[in-house]
Amino acid sequence: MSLVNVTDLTVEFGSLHAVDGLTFRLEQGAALALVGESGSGKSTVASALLGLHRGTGARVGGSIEVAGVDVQAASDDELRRLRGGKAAMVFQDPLSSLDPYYAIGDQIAEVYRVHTRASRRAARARAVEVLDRVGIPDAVRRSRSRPHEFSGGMRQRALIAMALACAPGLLIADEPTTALDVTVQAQILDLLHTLREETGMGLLLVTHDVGVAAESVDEVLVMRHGRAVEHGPVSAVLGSPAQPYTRELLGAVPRVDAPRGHAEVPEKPAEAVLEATGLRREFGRGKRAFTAVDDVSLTIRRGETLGIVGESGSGKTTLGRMLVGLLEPTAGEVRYDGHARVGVNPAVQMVFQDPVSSLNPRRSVGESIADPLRARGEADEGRIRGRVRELLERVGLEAAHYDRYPHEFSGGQRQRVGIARALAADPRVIVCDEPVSALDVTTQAQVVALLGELQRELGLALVFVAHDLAVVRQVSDRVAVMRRGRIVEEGPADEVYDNPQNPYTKQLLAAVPALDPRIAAQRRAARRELAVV
Amino acid sequence: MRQPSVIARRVAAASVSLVVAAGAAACGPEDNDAKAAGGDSTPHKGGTLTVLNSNPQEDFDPARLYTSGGGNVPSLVFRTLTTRNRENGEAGAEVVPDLATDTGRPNKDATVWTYTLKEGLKYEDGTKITSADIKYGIERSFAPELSGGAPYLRDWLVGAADYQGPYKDKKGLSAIETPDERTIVFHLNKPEGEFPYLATQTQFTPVPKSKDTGTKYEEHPVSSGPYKVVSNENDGERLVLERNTYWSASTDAERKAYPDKVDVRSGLDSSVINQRLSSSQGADAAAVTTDTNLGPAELAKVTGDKDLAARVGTGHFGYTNYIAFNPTIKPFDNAKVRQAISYAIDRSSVINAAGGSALAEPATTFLPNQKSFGYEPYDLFPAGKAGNAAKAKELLAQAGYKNGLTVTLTHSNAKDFETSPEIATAIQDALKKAGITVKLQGLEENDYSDKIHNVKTEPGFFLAHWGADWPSGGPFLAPIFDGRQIVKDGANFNTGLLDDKSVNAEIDAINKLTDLDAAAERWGALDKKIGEQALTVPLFHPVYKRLYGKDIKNVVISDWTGVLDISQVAVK
Amino acid sequence: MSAPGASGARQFWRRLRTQRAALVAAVVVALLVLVALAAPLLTAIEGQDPTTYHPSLVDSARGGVPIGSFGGVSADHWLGVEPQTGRDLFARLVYGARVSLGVALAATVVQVAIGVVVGVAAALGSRWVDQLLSRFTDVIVAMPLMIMALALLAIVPSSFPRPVLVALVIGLIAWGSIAKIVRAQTLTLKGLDYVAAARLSGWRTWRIAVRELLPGLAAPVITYAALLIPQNITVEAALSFLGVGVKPPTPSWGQMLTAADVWYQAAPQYLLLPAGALFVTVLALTVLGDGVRTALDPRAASRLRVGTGRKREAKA
Amino acid sequence: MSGFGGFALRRTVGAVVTLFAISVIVYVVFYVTPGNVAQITCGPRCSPAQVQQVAEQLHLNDPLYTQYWHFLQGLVVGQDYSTGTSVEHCSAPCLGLSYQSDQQVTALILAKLPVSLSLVFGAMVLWLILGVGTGVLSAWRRGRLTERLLTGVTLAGVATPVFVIGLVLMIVVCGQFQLLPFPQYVAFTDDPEQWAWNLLLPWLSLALIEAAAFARLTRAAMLETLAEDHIRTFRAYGVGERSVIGRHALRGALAPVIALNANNFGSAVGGAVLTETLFGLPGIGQELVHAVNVVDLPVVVGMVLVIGFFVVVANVVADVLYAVADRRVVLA
Repeated sequence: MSLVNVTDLTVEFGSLHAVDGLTFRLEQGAALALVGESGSGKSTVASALLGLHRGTGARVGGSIEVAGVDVQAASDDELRRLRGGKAAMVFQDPLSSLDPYYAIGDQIAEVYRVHTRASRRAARARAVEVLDRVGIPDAVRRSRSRPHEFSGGMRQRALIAMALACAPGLLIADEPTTALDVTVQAQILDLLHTLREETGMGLLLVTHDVGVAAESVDEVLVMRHGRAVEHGPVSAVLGSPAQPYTRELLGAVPRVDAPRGHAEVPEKPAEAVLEATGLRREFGRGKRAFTAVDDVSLTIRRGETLGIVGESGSGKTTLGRMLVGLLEPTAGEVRYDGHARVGVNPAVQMVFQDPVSSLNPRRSVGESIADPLRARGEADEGRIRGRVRELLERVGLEAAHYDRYPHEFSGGQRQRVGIARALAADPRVIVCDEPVSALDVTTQAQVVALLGELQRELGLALVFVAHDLAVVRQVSDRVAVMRRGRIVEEGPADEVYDNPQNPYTKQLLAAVPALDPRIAAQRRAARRELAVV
Repeated sequence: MRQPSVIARRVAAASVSLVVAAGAAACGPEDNDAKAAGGDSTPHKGGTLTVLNSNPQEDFDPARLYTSGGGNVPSLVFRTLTTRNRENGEAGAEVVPDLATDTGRPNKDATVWTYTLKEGLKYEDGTKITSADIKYGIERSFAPELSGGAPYLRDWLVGAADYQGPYKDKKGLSAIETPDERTIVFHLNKPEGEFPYLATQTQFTPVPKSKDTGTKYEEHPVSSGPYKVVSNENDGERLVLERNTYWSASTDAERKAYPDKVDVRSGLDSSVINQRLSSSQGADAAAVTTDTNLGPAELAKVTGDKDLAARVGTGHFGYTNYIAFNPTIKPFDNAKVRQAISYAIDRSSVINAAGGSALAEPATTFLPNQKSFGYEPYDLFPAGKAGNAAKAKELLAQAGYKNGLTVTLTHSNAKDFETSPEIATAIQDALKKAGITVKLQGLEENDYSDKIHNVKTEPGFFLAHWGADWPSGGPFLAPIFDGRQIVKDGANFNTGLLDDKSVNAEIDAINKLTDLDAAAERWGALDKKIGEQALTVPLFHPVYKRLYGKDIKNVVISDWTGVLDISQVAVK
Repeated sequence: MSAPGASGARQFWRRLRTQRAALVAAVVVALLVLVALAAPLLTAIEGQDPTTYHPSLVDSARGGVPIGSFGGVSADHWLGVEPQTGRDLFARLVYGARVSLGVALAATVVQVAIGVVVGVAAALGSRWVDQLLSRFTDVIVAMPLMIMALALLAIVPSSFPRPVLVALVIGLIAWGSIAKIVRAQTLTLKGLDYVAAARLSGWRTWRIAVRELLPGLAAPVITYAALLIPQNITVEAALSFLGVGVKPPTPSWGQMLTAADVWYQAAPQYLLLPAGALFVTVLALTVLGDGVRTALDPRAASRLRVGTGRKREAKA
Repeated sequence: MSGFGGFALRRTVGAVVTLFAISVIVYVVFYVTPGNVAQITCGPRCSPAQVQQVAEQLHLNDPLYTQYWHFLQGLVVGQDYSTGTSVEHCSAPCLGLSYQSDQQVTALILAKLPVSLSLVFGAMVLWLILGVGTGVLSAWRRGRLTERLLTGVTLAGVATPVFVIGLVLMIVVCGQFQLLPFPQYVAFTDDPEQWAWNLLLPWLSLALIEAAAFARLTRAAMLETLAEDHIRTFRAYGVGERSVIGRHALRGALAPVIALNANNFGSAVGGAVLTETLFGLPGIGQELVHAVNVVDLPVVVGMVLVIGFFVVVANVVADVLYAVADRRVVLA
């Protein structure tokens, strides 16, 4: 009997077909990844396996059998026994997925008692046991902590511990590492791997990241628009994809090990447009004060791209905001064109991470793009509209989009609007703060390509701030690696990536998931060594 | 299971009192007029009388009290040289001896008054009451710390105008002599035939100098009356009085003092008081109120219920509500305008606004309609029931206001049905028919009182009222119409700013009379004479109706106070 | 992604229309406003006015209780007459609607105006400005509303139009909570990237406040204001109860209630009419306010901050 | 807990500043309120000379800043005053003497405060039970008839002025059916049972008014929590709906309820004027209205300060409880 047997599954929300005729199986102890971009229906499948759509108004068709339970026909009680007992789920965002008000140990114990009727004391003991099992140090004490007292990685471990509590046969992991830093992601993937080896449970991994899938599973099912595109062993699908979409998907994935395509080394360094010396920024006062950026000096030259890479909390966003003048440094200065500068300067623009919050939802995109023009004193309505139309077309949108509102655009389109707005100020430098991290890989590739084009065309200097090492390598001439507010290593991109000097840089690079399962296994071994060292 | 038991207890109590009610209805006080206290069942000593009041007895110092005849609750504790006769109706408007052996012996021109104290008078601690204590009590009422009393002592006693009381001025008042322990002599500036009335006020209460604690004295004033204060919580909010064992009925013909204990609870909403008195459950069966009248709404309910109607005490207090004119302000300088307004008044509307015919009687005279005031009926500008708009228009036309007139009527915003918006709007509505457009100017109480009693800010046309300090024409007419009582730099009550030599002379002449009946007659005549000037439009005299609990006996309501006399009631 | 505003207006109506209770409430409110506006017309149809006394219609001997059944209901007086005065109750009720609704609405406008100005200024100003304004807001919140209203209403000369004064006083005293809400919301909006983008465009602070922040404040402010209106109606009634509200002969529901509460037993309809009117109005306005809130969805603002991919805490 | 120490210090300073500002505002506002204080105190028939003496006695002729300075002095070092026969000391913090009754304002407040606190505390318990209970029920039964009924009932509470609810309750319960005595305040220390029975109706009236806000807040906060990810987690782990609602969703609503409660408690101490007036409870609110009417400035200032104190303290308590209820919040 298969662990999971899904036949002709359809899930409809109103008129939307989220999943459309999907069929797959998962054998006991096997691991399958559902891979797809946003909107492909992969998470919906995961929820459907536990019958979570019951009572929500969604229509579920086809048959679902999980651990011997017919999910469609099961009674509420049977379903409750299945959930967490026979199949457990790990969610994407570990902070919001745990109750902020209760101790983690208590939450695990509660789940355990629902399924076992164990005593309170026994349940607590079990909670400590599983927390220990997933590598929480000092599990007895830490089990009394609340979620916010844990780091992101620890929280994800705790969620996995909750999943393990009742020793289920199936673990469903829905984007389990998406919210995590790359080094933590590697640890969690390693943990899942070890657990699977030891307990022999099946794993259904839902992810948008092909690399993560390559690291973790035996089989891959690529989804798009609710349908299966390609299904097969991981090495086959990723190594020699049969379907065009799969190929497109793989092609769009930036490679950390591939040098930048058009790397052309200028003969002599161009003049510096933006210089930062001894930048320092503190937040808070008194006991809670902490230094986000500490003594950072940088030079950005005309026409070049400086990549700034670092994990969350490394201070890279703060640095980016100081460069454009949105934040005043506590110490040090930013010089533009050789002159010390205070406050914002339209010549230094920014493209923001979140395409949703960076556009005013109540103003048409044309108006937003026109802002720098109007602020500059341009009053001729015709000229403004003309210039905005031109910019819209330049970033790959239509001139007629002027009067549309942000919610009418997709994420990638909105990011293009953001770029057009930055361009409207005729900038010489654009600081891009995680410009593509919220986008699907295929969109990501397009936006990266657009930025490259614009740079060449307009001679812009770009500062590309990102956590994704591969993307940064793809776009950067030079790279600075940040950790705890300081730059630990800086140099030409290829040098830093191919021959890292700093141990932290090495650790980062080792943590990047590889697309080839064999390399992934080697890396895993390498990580163990690094960890030992 | 606490709740049911308590509720059960309440229900039981309620049914018990229903039986009592039935008994009371059979032989209760049937007549709510003058001789209400029937000989139905003789009152007995004992029990606890509950008093439900809205205003706390914040002032309980005899120096600070300003209540006609010493008030109700205070008169249980304070005895004075003279006091009011505790009888129903007209007889109750007489002054009788209290601590003194008589109502005072004047010299020939009534400028010196001599009193002798009864024998065997004692305070609650058994010490003797002396004439020096009465002198001291009067002296301390001059202290600015203890202000609040009536102005007469300061005006009448020789050399008292600038006296600041015994705390600052150790020499004392030379106008009062105490030749021996039982004799006290008062020397006055001018003849005052009504001095016996003044001697009823609480300033004439003996205060033992050794027990005086200044402003703190009111927390526990030393009793000379039948009850003493055993507890005084929150500045008079809850008072418990018990028998003063040193008081002797043989020296006090006025106070009956039937109950053993008096429990005064105040700070209650007036509608709650009336509701409690009508329900009359538990301790409320032996309850009265000394400050809450029945309002129109409650009256509407009470008159429909025979049992309740039998428990209403009705009384008349010398009091007039009127419209005042300031003749220095146009157009009220024109007597024709004032007369026109007098003609146009719709007294039935006004009376309805004041609570209806049961709570207000139409007034066409300034003096209250009681004999002791010297009431002489007159209606100089007959307006009929609903106002004589035609006559008013005619007068206005003569005065040069053919096309009508717009005036501003000032009133207070107090919810008192006297100078309140209800009355003002009734007048506004009535004058409309006579072509007079009235704009209303409602002032907050303090502001109102400040403005109308200040000659500089006094409006031209406003609502006012006047009550008797004692049931006689003197204190009713003199402050309002005596030209020498116009106060330029303080509280002025002569709002018509009348300074008429013949009026002033007549007031002086009447004050010389020590025959109070003869004086009354001349006050009545003077009232009519002043009325011709149309400086006021009398509107109505209020009627007081108050509920009392079903166990209350011996209800006495005099014309002096118009309300039930707490010293007479019995609860057994 | 849904957002109110220029493009959101249609969505707002669409979402409001789906709530049946809110629609009914909206109709009731519209009717009440209509009645208030048409008060002179309605009373003219009835042939009465709110101030004329009818002494003959009340029983003077019984405290002035209306003669006839149901408080003197007749063809001339549709809802009977007022005890003591005999004034027409229908006329007083419909004219009272003008005062009650008008005062509540005007007070709300004042509250919102002050609250928005203070809240935005505190959120955008320097640390000191924020400290000062926030502290001042605390002071306002900590002051007993009724007491200050009593004092303020006593200070102002009575020549000042009373309904305007009452509205002003309520507005001037009770803006603390809306200022707090606006400040918090402005701080949230201020952290959003589109405000940063506007700064990078070179706009000055005040223009950013007007163009970028105020529209974002509309949803929470409208929501809160919708709930303030019924509250203010009750406050006006309470002030009348304490004797400092709108002055006679201007009728207001609060004042009618105050005069009527003792008549509960003798002339129940006198109390029930204004109480019922007040009840219906507050109920309708509250339900409508809830509907507006649901339609505007206050959580839209917080959802703006949630990206679709990696979440990171903004430290700036 | 040095973090808490810093918090306490900051909030104390903030509270003092706030109360100081309140006292200044009240002083100024009542100073310009019409009404001749000396005349009111002295009595309507007092002569100008007498009024002048009384004004001297009460220091009413001093300029405003001098009067205010005396007030501050009294607060810090106390003040001496004469009863006529002796000199008494009003020890710090002395809020002065009532113009009208010559009582120490502090004593007056101490006498009235238990009444107001009794009223508000009891009402608070009731409004929490009624409000939160209703909120939980309507969040649980959302969209069904139960919820609509409950919503209607709580809205009825909001929509009816307290003086109408209170009066009708009193007439029906005490008058018509005589289930309870007409409320009159009995001190808790005298007779706890009578205390409770007498306060039951005032409690109920006040609670009915306040409960609606809590019901709405609880319901909204619970629905919001129910939409959160962690609720999905527990559902995905087979935890029953009862536990999801009663344990996890309710917990999420706790913090806002605490905040609202502290806020309302503070303002209700002085804000229950109508309830106190109606039921004749000799509390702060009733006394304050009386003092306002007779322009008894020391009493007004003292009482407003006490009310302000409760509001400020309640807000601090709310913040602390909020932080306790939601450990993620940092006290600042």
